[in-house]
Amino acid sequence: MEQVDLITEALNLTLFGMGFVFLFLTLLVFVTKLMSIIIQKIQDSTPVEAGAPHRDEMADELDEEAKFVIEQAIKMHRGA
Amino acid sequence: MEQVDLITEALNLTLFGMGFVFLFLTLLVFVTKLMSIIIQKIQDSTPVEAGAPHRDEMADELDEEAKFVIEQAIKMHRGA
Amino acid sequence: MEQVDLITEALNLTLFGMGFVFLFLTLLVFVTKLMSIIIQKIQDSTPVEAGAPHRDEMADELDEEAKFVIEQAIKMHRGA
Amino acid sequence: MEQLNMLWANTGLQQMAWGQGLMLLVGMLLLYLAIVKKFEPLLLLPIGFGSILANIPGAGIAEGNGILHIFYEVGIESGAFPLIIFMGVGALTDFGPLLANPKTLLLGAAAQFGIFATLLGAIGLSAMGIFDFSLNDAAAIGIIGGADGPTSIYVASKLAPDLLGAIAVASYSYMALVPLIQPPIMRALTTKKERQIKMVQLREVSTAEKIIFPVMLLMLVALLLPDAAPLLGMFAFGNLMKESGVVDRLSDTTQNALINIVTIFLGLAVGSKLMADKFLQPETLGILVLGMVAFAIGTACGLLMAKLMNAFGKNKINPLIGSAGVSAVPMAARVSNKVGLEADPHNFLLMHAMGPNVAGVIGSAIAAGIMIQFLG
Amino acid sequence: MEQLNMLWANTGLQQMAWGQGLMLLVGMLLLYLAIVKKFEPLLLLPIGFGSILANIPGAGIAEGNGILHIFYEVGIESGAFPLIIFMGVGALTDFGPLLANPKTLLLGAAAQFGIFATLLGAIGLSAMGIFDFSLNDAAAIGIIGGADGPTSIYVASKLAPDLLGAIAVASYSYMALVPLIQPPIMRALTTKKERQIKMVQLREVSTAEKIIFPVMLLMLVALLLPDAAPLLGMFAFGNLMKESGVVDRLSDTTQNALINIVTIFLGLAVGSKLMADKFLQPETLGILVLGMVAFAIGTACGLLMAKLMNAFGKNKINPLIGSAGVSAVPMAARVSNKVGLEADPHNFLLMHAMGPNVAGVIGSAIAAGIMIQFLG
Amino acid sequence: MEQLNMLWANTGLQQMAWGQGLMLLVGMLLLYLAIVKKFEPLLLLPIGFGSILANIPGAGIAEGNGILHIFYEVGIESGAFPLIIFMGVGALTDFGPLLANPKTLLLGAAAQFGIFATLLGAIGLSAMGIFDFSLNDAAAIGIIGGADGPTSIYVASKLAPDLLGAIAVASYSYMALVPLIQPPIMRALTTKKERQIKMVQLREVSTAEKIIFPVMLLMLVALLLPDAAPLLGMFAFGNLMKESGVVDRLSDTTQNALINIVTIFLGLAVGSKLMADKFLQPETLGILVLGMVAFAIGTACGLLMAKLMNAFGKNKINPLIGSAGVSAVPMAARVSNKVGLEADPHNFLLMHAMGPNVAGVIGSAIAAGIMIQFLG
Ligand code: NA
Ligand code: NA
Ligand code: NA
Repeated sequence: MEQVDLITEALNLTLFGMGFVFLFLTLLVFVTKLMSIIIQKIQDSTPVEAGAPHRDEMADELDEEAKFVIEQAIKMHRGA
Repeated sequence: MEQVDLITEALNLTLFGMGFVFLFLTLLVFVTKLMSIIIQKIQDSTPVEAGAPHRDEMADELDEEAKFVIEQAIKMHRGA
Repeated sequence: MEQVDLITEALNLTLFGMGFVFLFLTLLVFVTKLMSIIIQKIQDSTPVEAGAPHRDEMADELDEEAKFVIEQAIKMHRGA
Repeated sequence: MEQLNMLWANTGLQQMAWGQGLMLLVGMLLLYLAIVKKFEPLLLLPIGFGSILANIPGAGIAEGNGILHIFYEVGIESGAFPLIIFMGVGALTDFGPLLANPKTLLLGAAAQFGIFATLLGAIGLSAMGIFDFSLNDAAAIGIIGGADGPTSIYVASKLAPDLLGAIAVASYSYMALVPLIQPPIMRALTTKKERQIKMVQLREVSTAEKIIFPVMLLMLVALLLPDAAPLLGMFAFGNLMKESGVVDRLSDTTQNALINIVTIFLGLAVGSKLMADKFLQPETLGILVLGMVAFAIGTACGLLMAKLMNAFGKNKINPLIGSAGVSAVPMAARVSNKVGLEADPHNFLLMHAMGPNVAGVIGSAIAAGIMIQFLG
Repeated sequence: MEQLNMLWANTGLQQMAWGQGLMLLVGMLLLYLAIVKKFEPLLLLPIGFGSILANIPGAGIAEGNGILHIFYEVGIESGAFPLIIFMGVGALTDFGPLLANPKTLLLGAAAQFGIFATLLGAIGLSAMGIFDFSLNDAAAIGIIGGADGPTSIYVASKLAPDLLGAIAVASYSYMALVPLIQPPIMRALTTKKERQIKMVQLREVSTAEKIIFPVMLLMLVALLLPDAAPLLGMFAFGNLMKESGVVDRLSDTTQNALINIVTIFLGLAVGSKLMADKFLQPETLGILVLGMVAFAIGTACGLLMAKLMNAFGKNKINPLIGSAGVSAVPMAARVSNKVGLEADPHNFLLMHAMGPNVAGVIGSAIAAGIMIQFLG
Repeated sequence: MEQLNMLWANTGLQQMAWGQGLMLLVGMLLLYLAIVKKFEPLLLLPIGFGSILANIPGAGIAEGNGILHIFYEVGIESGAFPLIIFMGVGALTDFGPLLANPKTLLLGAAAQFGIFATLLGAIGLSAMGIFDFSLNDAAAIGIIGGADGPTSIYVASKLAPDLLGAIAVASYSYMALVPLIQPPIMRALTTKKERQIKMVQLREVSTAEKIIFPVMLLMLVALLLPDAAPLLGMFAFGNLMKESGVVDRLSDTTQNALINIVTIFLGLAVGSKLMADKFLQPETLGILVLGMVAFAIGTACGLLMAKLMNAFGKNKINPLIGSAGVSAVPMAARVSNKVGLEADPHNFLLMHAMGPNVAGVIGSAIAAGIMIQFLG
């Protein structure tokens, strides 16, 4: 009796388990495809990178100048 | 009385300790020599590497081809 | 009543806190300056590095010779 | 004289049970497989060495305050080591081929049938009275068929800690044996014509897609199967660190120092579960046999699913990439490529097989989550 | 049927509270800020991901035996992670510019007024009945103004663990926003002429001074404020490893593998404190507002202190380097340099600003020590 | 006013006991030895810094929930840190010279007499009422003569945790002093003719031998002295990872990131045992004196054993390599080479001395195992 229960439970688990695995991965297929389509649409409509130019620009400027200055400064301070 | 016991115990420990250290390392000398002799015998009798050619060969083939393909594939997929 | 206590305590903490921060860092300014002056004095009076020549010398000799020997030895033992 | 007796009484020789002696030989066999046969040496060498340490009579290294037992408690009982390894695997995974051809996810789904078939087999053997596996045991054994070491160890630590040693050893051994186990099955279930199918060149995948995918995967897991979230969460996190490109120093460390350190201690800790009294049970033999069956069934189902998909879709899939759905990354994908080249020396399947290969990792983690939800 | 119901009942969808859904969005916002806006990604990416994991309904990753909760207990409750990070920061810090011009330490002192003003503000809001912050809460919130992530986390873990998530997020977000928050304040409080002040070239600093400084700093802390000794001790230790030149292999590992590994787990563990029921409180909003205020006041006080010092000293200080006293190393120093270049394109302030910048780290740790001593 | 008083009452200055002040100076002395004199800086710098942190009055860093006490409990009380370091040492060890001339193992055995002579000395001093060492204390002190830091720390943590600080400091200090302690003894006990003995060129050793040796060593330990298995097991594991050649990424990490990380925390944790009330005892002086004696006797016995072996064997051994049997790898071997070159500038003994040098590591671990078996 008990063993029949065990087997039933195992079969149940298998059924639901494989079902869920397929459900999940099928869903993932669709969501992935959807995501790829959306991304490609967005990227086609913005041929050059848009994004957040305001802050990035500032950061970049900072980066370039600072890098130069840091290098100079390090040069001066070495030996120390 | 107690201190005599302590000294006796310390002497015992020293005796057995040094004895065991020598026993162990002497044994290790012999086992090591034996091992070296056996290894050298085996290596002399098999001038070219034997081992497990069956699987290794397969793995090697896999390796060479796969490496080429991986490189090609990576090249194609970069930029992505 | 209780809230007045809370505010009093917060004011106290602020007063003592900022006071201590300034005290500590002012002290650090003086100690740092003192340290720098002492170090510079010492370094001016010992143009060439003194230190612990006795042991260093030995270690250096060891280093040079040993390095050579190690390289030689490794060369001999490789392949093994 | 008394002390000499005590010294002798405490030697390993005097205290050794026959089982410990046998396990020392098993440990050396694992070292042999790792070093000479190069079977997944990164795991099997530490596991083999750990199992030797665990079975030294009288040393108690894998019990109580023994160092291997501490490693086990800290790293495996807590779940930390397999999850950290999975994070590292995520940081080493490229979802590009999968994103270029998402339907290969279904091959990774089909191959998980090996897991459930093995669960059924284990319960069947119990019902026949041959072994005595509980449902929890059977589920942990089944995950061997997922061909992902960390997933196996994680599930076993939750559902069947006593079997963890045997399950881990089976898992890594069969992953190493993929080049021997899979090809005969692949040749038997496909025609030469099928093996020669050329697949459409994979498209380029943008960085944005690669960054969004792990987050999307995590969200889907969060919504549908929270019990798979620790495994797939850490996996997605590792992958996001890599693909985002903004935390390269973290990603590099994850792929190198961190995963290496954890691998060493994971291996030693797993080895500590190969103590004679736990490992030398008839169940171990059952686990080894069932694990092999799991691999074979998973391989077959992946292949058959590909053939089924070809009956409906228009872009034909070479069924040989279906066997890569068991994961065992990247070995199974290389086997697909190798068997494909036998049929057509100009047909490189490797990148196509990488899709189902990483899909298999996701699929097994989902299956693991279901097991933990129903039984944990 | 029963099992289907159970599966559905256990999905995240079914179990989700509105708060958890919101927090998943907050987590994704943090990932967006980290990846796209590059806001301190080394911390905000792990924190964001951790907060997503923590809010997966039904998964319990940030509670009980969940892995993130384990990371939190092991690494943050013990104080180990922030202290190890601080050791790494020490190993990455160069005290050279500070040693060449020690009086810039006073700028680092003045900028700490942001901390205490915020404490007063938080208590004031409580007194008005708008929020309900205890003195401990207020102190932990104030430390955000110190602009040192590990110091904030360390103090919050001691004084207000419930607010740790919000405090850490505010701390790292505002550190990333330094280039936006500071320049308007800097321009408002200085004249163009002041911004054009050229400072005396910094002298060379000898190795001996650099080696002795961390030991001296530790001794001063030991004698005057033992409660700051864990933080400043580990900081000084990291710095001594670097400057001594005799343990380069330890110093290299500290600056790379070790700090990276700890950063990953610190971030995930902090993320675990962003669970909906703790984070979605009116207090969080208060913390975010007060944190911003703390930054602004600290910036202003640093500038004003520099102007005050110019009223007395003979070697004029460009007041723009005063704002670097809030720390946020090295971002704040780079902002000083940038605003300085606007006024005079040949006046490089970067190295001069590094002095108050690292002084701010010391100042905040001292303030933290005082808070812990009075309230801990 | 009240608060000012409290602040003052809590300063280190106010709370300092004379002992803590003295220990701060001892800590700085250790830093001086590490940085300026380059005495084993990899350990003495963290130990020295740890001892300063541990003795900051009122900070409690080495007690209760203090971070150094946590490091101690997690890493040293558990045995993990010294064992991991030993694994790293194994991964850095080349048994080639030993395998080419196995009888030099006996030199490594003889040099262990320093350990037991010191044990007798410590007990003798106790019997005379000068100190009050138990047998456990005496055994832990004796291991200093083994000249292996991790072995000393491991044994002390098992047998005499209260003396651990002093033992570790003595151990590493004397290892650094090997070039000063050994040469006079070496010259006194050998004739110039003996020092000029040229040894037979070492043969090449095959990879197979190098791979089998650590496994064989472990098996012998397993069978004969299980209590030495943790130490020698981890040592052999590290060596096997290196020599097997199949897990290079694990071996590299073990030799670099892992050993470095653990060294830092081991050092700090050992430093925490240098708290004034434990360290400033007459026993510490006894330990320092006895440790020196242990080194001297070990050196002498190694030399004398070589002379004894020359009385019987036909391939003469240069007795100078006997002193390398105390281990202190590779310093002692370099000293042998150096003193040998004084007698004959063309006689390079370095590789010959590496045999007894690594034999000394094994010998000390065996001696440690015996101590733990009889007293642990
Ligand atoms: Na799988
Ligand atoms: Na600061
Ligand atoms: Na030794």
